[in-house]
Amino acid sequence: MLAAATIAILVVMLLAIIRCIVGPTLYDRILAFNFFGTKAILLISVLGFLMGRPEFLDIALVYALINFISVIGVLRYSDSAEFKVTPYPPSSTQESDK
Amino acid sequence: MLAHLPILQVVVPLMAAPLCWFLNRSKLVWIFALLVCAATCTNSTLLLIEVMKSGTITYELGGWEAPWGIELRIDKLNAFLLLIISTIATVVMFAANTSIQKELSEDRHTLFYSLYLLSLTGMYGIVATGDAFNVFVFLEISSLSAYALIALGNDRRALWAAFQYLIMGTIGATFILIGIGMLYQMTGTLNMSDLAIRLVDVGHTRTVFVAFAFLIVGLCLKLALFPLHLWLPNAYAYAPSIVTAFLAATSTKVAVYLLIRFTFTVFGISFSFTTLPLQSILMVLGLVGVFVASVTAIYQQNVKHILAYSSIAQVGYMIIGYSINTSTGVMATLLHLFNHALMKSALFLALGAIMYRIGSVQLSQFQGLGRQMPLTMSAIVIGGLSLIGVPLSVGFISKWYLLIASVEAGMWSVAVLILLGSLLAIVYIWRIVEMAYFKPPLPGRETVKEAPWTFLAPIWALVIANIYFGIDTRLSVQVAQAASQSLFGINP
Amino acid sequence: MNVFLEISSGLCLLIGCFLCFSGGIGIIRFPDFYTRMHAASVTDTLGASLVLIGLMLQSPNGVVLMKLILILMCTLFINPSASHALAKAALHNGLLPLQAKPDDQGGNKPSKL
Amino acid sequence: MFLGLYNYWIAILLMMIGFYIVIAHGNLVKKLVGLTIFQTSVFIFYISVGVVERGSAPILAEGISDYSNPLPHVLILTAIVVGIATTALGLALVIRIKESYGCVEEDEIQKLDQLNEEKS
Amino acid sequence: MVIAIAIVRTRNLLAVVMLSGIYGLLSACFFVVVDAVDVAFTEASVGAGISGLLMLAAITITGRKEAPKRHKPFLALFVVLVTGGMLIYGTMDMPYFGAADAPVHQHVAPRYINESMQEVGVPNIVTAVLGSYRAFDTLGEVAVIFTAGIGVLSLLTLPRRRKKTSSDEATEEQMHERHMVVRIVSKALIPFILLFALYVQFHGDFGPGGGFQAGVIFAAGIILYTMLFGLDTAQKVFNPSIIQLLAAVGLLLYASVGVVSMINGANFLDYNVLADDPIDGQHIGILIIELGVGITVASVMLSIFFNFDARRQAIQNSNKQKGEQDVSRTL
Repeated sequence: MLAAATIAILVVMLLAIIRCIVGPTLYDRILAFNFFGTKAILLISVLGFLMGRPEFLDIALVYALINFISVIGVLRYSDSAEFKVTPYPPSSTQESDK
Repeated sequence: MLAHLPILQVVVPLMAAPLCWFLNRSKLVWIFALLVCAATCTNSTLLLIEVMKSGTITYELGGWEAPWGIELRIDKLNAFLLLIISTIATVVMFAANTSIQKELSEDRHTLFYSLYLLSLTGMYGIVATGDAFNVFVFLEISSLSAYALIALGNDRRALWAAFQYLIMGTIGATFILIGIGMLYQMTGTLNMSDLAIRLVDVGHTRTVFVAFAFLIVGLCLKLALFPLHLWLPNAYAYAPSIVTAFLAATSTKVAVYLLIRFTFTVFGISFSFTTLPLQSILMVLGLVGVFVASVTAIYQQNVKHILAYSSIAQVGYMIIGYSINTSTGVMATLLHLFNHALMKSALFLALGAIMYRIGSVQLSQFQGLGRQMPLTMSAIVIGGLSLIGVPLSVGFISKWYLLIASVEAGMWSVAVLILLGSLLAIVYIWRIVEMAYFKPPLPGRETVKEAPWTFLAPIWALVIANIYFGIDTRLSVQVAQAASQSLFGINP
Repeated sequence: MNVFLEISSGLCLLIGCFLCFSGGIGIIRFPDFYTRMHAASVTDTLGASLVLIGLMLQSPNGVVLMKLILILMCTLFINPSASHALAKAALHNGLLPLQAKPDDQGGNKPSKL
Repeated sequence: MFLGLYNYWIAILLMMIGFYIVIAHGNLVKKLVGLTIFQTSVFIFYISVGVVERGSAPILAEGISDYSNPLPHVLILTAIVVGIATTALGLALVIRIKESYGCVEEDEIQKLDQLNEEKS
Repeated sequence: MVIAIAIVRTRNLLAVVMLSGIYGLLSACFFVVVDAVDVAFTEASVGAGISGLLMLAAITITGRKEAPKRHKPFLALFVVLVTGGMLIYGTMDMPYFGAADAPVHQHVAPRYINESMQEVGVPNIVTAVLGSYRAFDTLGEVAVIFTAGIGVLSLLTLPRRRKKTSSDEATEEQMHERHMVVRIVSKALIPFILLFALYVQFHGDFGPGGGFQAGVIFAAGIILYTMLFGLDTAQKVFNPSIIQLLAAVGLLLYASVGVVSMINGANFLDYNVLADDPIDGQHIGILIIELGVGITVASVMLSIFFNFDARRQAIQNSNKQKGEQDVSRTL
């Protein structure tokens, strides 16, 4: 069961990464990042049980906090004028300019 | 206390650096830093005496014996290096106060001294330690503080130079890290002497070859050997003068030391030189470096640039001596380390004095300085002669031994090329001399005075040392000889 | 008792994973940022809690249980508020929901990567 | 034979990517990101070295006899710290460069410098 | 794990930072998988947290678009390929991944695993090695952090001219308004984060964690506070000059442990002499040095962040008062 959960979470992480790479807007990436972070927490917790050393949940806790802090950080800095996104249709081309 | 000498060498400046923050006045901090430098200088002198008398000293940190804990290992080579670094650091520090007043804003003085001491700590650490990973850590201390010191320069190009240096230096350090990692992987140990023993068994594996290659490349980046020297000229040219004098005289020396340490002590001579074409590669690079750098130096307009390129050329000489791979060759390298540190710090300090007076080190601004700042300029001339290798100066001694070594090894062509390289040095030194002595002073510059004594004293101390060690070679040659012979396992 | 615990924890894990997975699919497949956000945050919170509860049921001792509860609390606190802040920032900075554009085609934005 | 080494190869691949970013990209921040990747992959390499099959985390506990090698972990802890220190300093430099040059692209800066040189 | 390629391709720097954050998390996950919990701990807090934040702060200053032109990719590619080729060549003779009979596991490490409990008395072997066997490395590490702190300070310190402009105040207000929910949640979280940092600090002997991680988490908590409540508010609570002094104190604390053991007649950093019983001595020693590490790391991280943020604000202000004064070059 645990192993299955691990695999499922890994797949979801992969999906999140795809979204993060694809974009298209900045906020999609932040969302994917946040999503990814949550999954990482789960992964760590499950892995702890899988390896039979569940004492290491501290790490998952750190992830949770760090994840939150970085999302807030991104948002905080996205306040500055540079990060203003133009309304949707142009933004999809402008943001994913590669 | 005598037993603790090795560690004191490293820890005193380390602890002094944060202490600087508690002394808020620039002058106080300077005196404090000067005292610290002087203390380490005495310390290293004692160490050298001790090592010459009773052989290698080891110091186990935390009381854990060697492969498990970290040990400091002082043999003749490190003791010699420590002495060079600490002397230069002290002498340069002497002039720091005056120069810094002029070149840095008031609120950065404390930070400057802190960084200076940390950089010093890093170098001592690199030289003193006997643990490969520890080398990396201290390397980073010294280079991080070097980046910051360079970035203190007033010109905005200093920032860019520091950034370039940071990128190159970090790549170099990471390469070294990879190399150390591979060595660790093959042997399971990080202690240098232990590595040396255990590498014999696995010396034939490809992993060790690659590890060796990465270490060498990483070190050459730090060393500014010819194709990897790009960071050096700008970094030296735009840093504050004191920083240039300090770094030029010490940091590449430390890298050369590491190169010698890794190739001779850790990998062993037979591995380094017989199984790999290292010797010829480094020899060629060294020679090319000498020529390219010297020729570039001739075309520079900024005197600091000239001297920086000349540093690259001098590194080339050191590498030549090292790659001749005889006891005499390494001895020549060590001598050149010592001598080059003396000459370059004198020269850069003199430039610092000029910077202090006229605020520029462009060659065109040097017009007529020969008469206005006679003491400073004559110091530059003597330093320059020493760079060229004129008899009675230290430069002559090391070049002489370099020639002897190459002739002994039967490499006549190398000897000829070394001589040719010295001829190039004449050209770029002559440009400075011509500008300073045979041109009238620039208009509006008639009132330029001689540099203050805080500059002149260290400069002339170095210059006199330059001449003294050029005439009375016993001390330096003896130590260098002992060090190089111990590397080659010859007991004198 | 033990069997019951096993089964229930397994069930929790299963459902949790399913939810996460659906969230993952949602984040890929949904057409614009706000719908994606919806997919991600809703499933995320519930899914994560379920997985954590599933693990709690398996936990061997009190300390581990405590830590899991802490993590759960964190997730419960953090996820919604982060999503909230994110959505708000997005809206504030001028990113419009898809509906606001009548002539836009639905579906995943073709991206050029 | 190759399976036994795949982990190192991934690490090496990552190193190459990071290294490529550092050398080939002009943007200074990106260079630093590349440097971080480069270093992180070296960390991965080190940690891979320390792995023991069926080993467990090196924290002593009852009933566990195989631990993975703690030494690389220690080294990497130190190296991570060094890495973040370098990154922080680099970023500070970038900020200053931006302030005094007005840009953070390598070639633009070089152009500006050349202009400067010609003027003086 | 080949997210890195995406980083190469993406030009939007902000996205790059996000990706590198994910990369950090991923590599941390990998570290957990291969049992390096301590490293995972650090990498998570550093790779995904602090360095990401710092980069963000830097990007807001420097702008986030990369210029399209790339130069000499072929030469670079060549160099990289040669390097990679060398490395791959080097792996050929390496012991296999996970092989228990590799020399790494035979020579030095067994002593740590088997005897650290008797010699140091700390269950977490990593802490034991870090704090005792290789304490000198750790001292160096603290010095590196300290150096970075001074370096950043020397580069970025602004001359003291903190008078708040009204527009500044207005933006702050507006931002507070907008972040209401987050602010309340964070208010609840911050004490918890700080407490957790202390737990990590002192639990390092028994589980993953230790001074460095604790320092980073502590700093992260305060950074969170700073981001939500504004730099000035935060600096009222955490005076920057005190923080700078604390950084020095941490390093001194560490080094003075060594000096004390030297005075007691043992070698530098030999903790056995700190108490009558060697094990107790080791405990005390490790505790103190971890504390030193924690203090230095937290305060350096904080002061770096403060400086970044102050720069950002200064630039924003100067943008507002267009051309009135050039902040950057008045130094």
